[in-house]
Amino acid sequence: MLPGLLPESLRDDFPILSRQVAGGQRLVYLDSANTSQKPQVVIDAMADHLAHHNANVARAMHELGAEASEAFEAARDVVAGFIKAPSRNEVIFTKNASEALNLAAQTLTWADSDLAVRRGDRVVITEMEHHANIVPWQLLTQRRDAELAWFGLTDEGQLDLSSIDEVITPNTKVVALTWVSNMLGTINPVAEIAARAHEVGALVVVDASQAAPMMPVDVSSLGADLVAFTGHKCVGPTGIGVLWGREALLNALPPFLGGGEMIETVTMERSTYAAAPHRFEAGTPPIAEAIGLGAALTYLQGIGMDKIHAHEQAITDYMLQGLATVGGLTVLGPQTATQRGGAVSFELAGVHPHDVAQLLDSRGVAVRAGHHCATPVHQRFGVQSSTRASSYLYTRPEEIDALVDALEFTKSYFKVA
Amino acid sequence: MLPGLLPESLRDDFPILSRQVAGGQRLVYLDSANTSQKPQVVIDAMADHLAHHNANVARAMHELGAEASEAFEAARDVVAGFIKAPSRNEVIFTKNASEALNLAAQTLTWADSDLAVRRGDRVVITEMEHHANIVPWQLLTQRRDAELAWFGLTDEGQLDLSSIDEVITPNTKVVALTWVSNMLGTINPVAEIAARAHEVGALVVVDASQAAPMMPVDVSSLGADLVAFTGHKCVGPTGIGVLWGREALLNALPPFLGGGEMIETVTMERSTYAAAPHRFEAGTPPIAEAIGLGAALTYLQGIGMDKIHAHEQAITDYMLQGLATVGGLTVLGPQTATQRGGAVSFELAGVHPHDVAQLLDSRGVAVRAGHHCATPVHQRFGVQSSTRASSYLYTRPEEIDALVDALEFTKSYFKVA
Amino acid sequence: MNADLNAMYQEIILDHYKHPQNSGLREPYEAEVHHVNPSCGDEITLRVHLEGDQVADVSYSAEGCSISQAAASVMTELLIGNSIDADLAVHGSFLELMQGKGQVVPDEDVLEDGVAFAGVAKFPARVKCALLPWMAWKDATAQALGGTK
Amino acid sequence: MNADLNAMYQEIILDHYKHPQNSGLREPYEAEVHHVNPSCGDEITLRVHLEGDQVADVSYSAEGCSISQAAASVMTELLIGNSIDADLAVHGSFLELMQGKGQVVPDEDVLEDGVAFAGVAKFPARVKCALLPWMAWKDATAQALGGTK
Ligand SMILES: Cc1ncc(COP(=O)(O)O)c(C=O)c1O
Ligand SMILES: Cc1ncc(COP(=O)(O)O)c(C=O)c1O
Repeated sequence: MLPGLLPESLRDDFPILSRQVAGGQRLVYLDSANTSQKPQVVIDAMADHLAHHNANVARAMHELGAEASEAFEAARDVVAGFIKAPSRNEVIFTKNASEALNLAAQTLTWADSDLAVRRGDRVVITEMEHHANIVPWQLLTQRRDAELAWFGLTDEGQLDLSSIDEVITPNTKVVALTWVSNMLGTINPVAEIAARAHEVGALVVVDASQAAPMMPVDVSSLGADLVAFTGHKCVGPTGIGVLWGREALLNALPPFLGGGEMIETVTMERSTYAAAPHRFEAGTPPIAEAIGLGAALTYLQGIGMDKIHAHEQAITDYMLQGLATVGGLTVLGPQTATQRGGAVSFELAGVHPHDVAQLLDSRGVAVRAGHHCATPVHQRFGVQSSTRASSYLYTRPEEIDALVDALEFTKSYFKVA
Repeated sequence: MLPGLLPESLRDDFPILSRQVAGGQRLVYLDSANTSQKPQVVIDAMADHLAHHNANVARAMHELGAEASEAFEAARDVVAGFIKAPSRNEVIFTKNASEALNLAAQTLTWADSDLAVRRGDRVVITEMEHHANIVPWQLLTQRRDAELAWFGLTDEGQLDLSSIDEVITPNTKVVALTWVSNMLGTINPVAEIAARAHEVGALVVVDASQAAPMMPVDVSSLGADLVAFTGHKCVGPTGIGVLWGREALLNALPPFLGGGEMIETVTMERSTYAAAPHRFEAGTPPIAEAIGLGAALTYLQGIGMDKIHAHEQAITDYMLQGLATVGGLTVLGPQTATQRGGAVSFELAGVHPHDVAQLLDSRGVAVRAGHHCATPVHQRFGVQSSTRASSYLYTRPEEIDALVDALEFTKSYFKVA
Repeated sequence: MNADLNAMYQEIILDHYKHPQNSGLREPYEAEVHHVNPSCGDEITLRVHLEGDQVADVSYSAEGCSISQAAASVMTELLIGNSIDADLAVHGSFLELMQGKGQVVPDEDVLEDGVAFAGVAKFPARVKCALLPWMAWKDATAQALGGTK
Repeated sequence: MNADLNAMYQEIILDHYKHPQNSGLREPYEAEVHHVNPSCGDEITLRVHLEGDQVADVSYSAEGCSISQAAASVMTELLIGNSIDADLAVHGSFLELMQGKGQVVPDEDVLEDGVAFAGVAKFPARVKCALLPWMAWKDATAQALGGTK
């Protein structure tokens, strides 16, 4: 057995993993960077809430309302603990990571303090971002006549930081980057970049969508001012994401969406707004989803994020070794498991990624094919799309073997060498 | 038995209704205008999806991905059918009604066509709006230096349309109003107001959050250009709402949130955007929630919206009669059940609404107390807050009796006449 | 749950509600604040008048439920005429009581009529009502001391 | 599911994939469009050249999977040299086939090599691939007829 692997028995916690697909074959789910599977405990927490404790939160005075509010706010405490937030008020529930990143970009669009991004200011991103961390900043800079700049990449799939001082200029107001790339797998040196950003007074926004599921997160030492992640990649449900931010910063930002719960007072003429987190949570929040996320993060913590990280590294290493045996296959991004996440994108000479994915699917192996919502990094490496296999805490070495077998089958099916 | 009542047996579909609260008393849930309870079929649809078909949508090529995408898009078809949308592309999934209304207001903030709200233009709302249909328009008009105007109310709780031509002026770009008031219960004459709005070329935005749960909706004949509602009030889950819009209008609006799925092409410099509905659905959507909403609306349609409406009217009539027997109690809004929704707000002389709600809760009767996210209409009627009892398809006359009894108990407890 | 109900609506609370003490806004004052409970709309305008390190007066105008009204009344009785430090300690004890989910046994020597709120602590939705005037007082005092506003 | 797989990857499809017909962008043309499948990035640039009511040429440059590439190749074979009306009817038949979830039996007289796509219709994720060139052709033809662009 590989060192660092988690016990196989935890697969029993995930009902879908015993499903059969492709006409009776065992499901080999290697698409966890896209969305993770859910343990029964998460499904039960949501179902139990909806069946026995459902009520609106904050507003309801009755017993069900008290139960629902308590469960919802307890989920906020769980999130705060999971990311080591100094205060629970720093945890904002959104619907996904994309909304969290847009919340950051849009409130900065309307900020009227020093935080405002104005004409001629610069926003810095990187060439390996997910569209969710590109498009919001394009909109902001277009709308405010500001400049969008970015870190390019080395051929090895690392951020090219050689000219960091020319990229993060004194007029830079925001530096937004992913912690772990969903395409290359690269783990970026957030602290180093944040240090330079803070030197020039820029805010640091970190997309932790791929990091939060698989490594310990400590926002108090990360160097970031705002951090986004998404529930469904952390064994949680869809419909829930998180934006963490330093409390003073959050309370200096204007509102994002207007409506119930985010206000302090409302008259027809004007309104005043609540403090964070409520300022940014207009309307009925995703209550059952927050409760599901609480159960999910509790589940992950029960296993231990250190152990999950070790498991990911062991499996990723095994996957890289397996893929190396497949002739004509090229892995994009870092070639070794250390300093790399569990999403491995590759090309297979002579077979288009769609066709690879289709062939793999016929063997029960679920991977992703396409641009993975990261078009620019594909362009950077001269490819239109790629195939991506991504593991998680429930992935076993035998599944990697199945992937490798299915790739060989694909090659023979398409008659490539 | 009251004419028009739905069979009591449908209560068995809702597990929470057999719960006991307040130390062993039967739950009398009269807070459905706040959030509705969920039938088992909705809970099961979500749990089954998460346990057996979970995958990301649109992006995933594998069998689970196909199942998830099909279920998610089938839910869109259900919604389109439920509101009689001419095209499924007109159905946008949001996280709640608040997001849907903000989507409308924010895209109009950034529209660069004739749709744009510019300096000196007017946006019209009403004094009976929920904060979700006030604050977004305050933000828009403040940010674009436009004017916010509104319809006042008559003492009977109707919109004062006597000066409709002075309120909806030729420079009016948007008229946003609620179909059914969540505080007064008033049903507004949307078609009449829409006709005047369209005369001056204004868009009509309808908040159907309280209407969609309890009456047939036909967006093709309503007169509105954009319609918002929320899943959790329609026996659906939290975390899901809907914005419907005319397809040509939607495709003329700029994006709302940026990210995956809402794009057509992305380069570092610029992006182009997909057509509706995807343009407005950045990131991983609330998949399980949309599927839950599909199950919820299918459940409602199985019963029949006409029948649900008749039930609501019968129960509301019975509630108004019952409340009339309570000395010192004043109902705010229309006094007869016809032309009125099922949310009934009232004052009880000498007892603050919080205390009313607390006493009712001690008898197992769950109502809402406060401003119900509708501060201005409370101010209009000279009250800071009110108590609101709201029924739904599972409400029985005996529960109204329990409410009336509990109100009498409240009066005696607080020693008011 | 009449037992819990009676524990919340103690005679003392209902008395203060019907006959609020120290109500009304008075001069002189160094700071005035307006606090609302956004989820229900309860509001209070509150003034503090300090003389040296003494809380010389706390006056208020409040609209809200029996709990928030009674809390304001009880609070002013407890605070007026003591040193700021002593009052901050009382504030701390009251906060501890209210956040104790009904598990904290209050000290009658410190909280006097405030002990009547022990039953409220079991109702999370009402804890905010009871704390509204106390939060306003703390804010106003901080402002008066900071010389701001 | 090798049976389904073989039904999708018919020899005809793989042949067209390896040896695409009518590929490359040619002059003259009245309209050129660029379509992408946003969920996977497959793209096609397509030109139409009309002569009266005849489809004189359809030329393209495409990047994508076997299905979308083969679809473009098969499509041009079917469309070039016929009347616009006849081609719109062919377009309709192909659309019907692809949206039929594998339940529609294609007419070989109308769709010729296009019948090979019957197996693709069982894979919803791939239907979009097969339709990409057809949607582009329809768009380009509408533009050429409308004189726009
Ligand atoms: C009339 C009305 N509009 C909007 C909303 C907001 O709905 P949500 O909280 O689901 O966004 C509500 C419910 O709270 C409502 O009653
Ligand atoms: C790095 C990264 N950022 C952002 C996102 C967006 O997450 P969501 O789709 O949940 O908004 C994803 C996942 O798709 C991702 O991998």
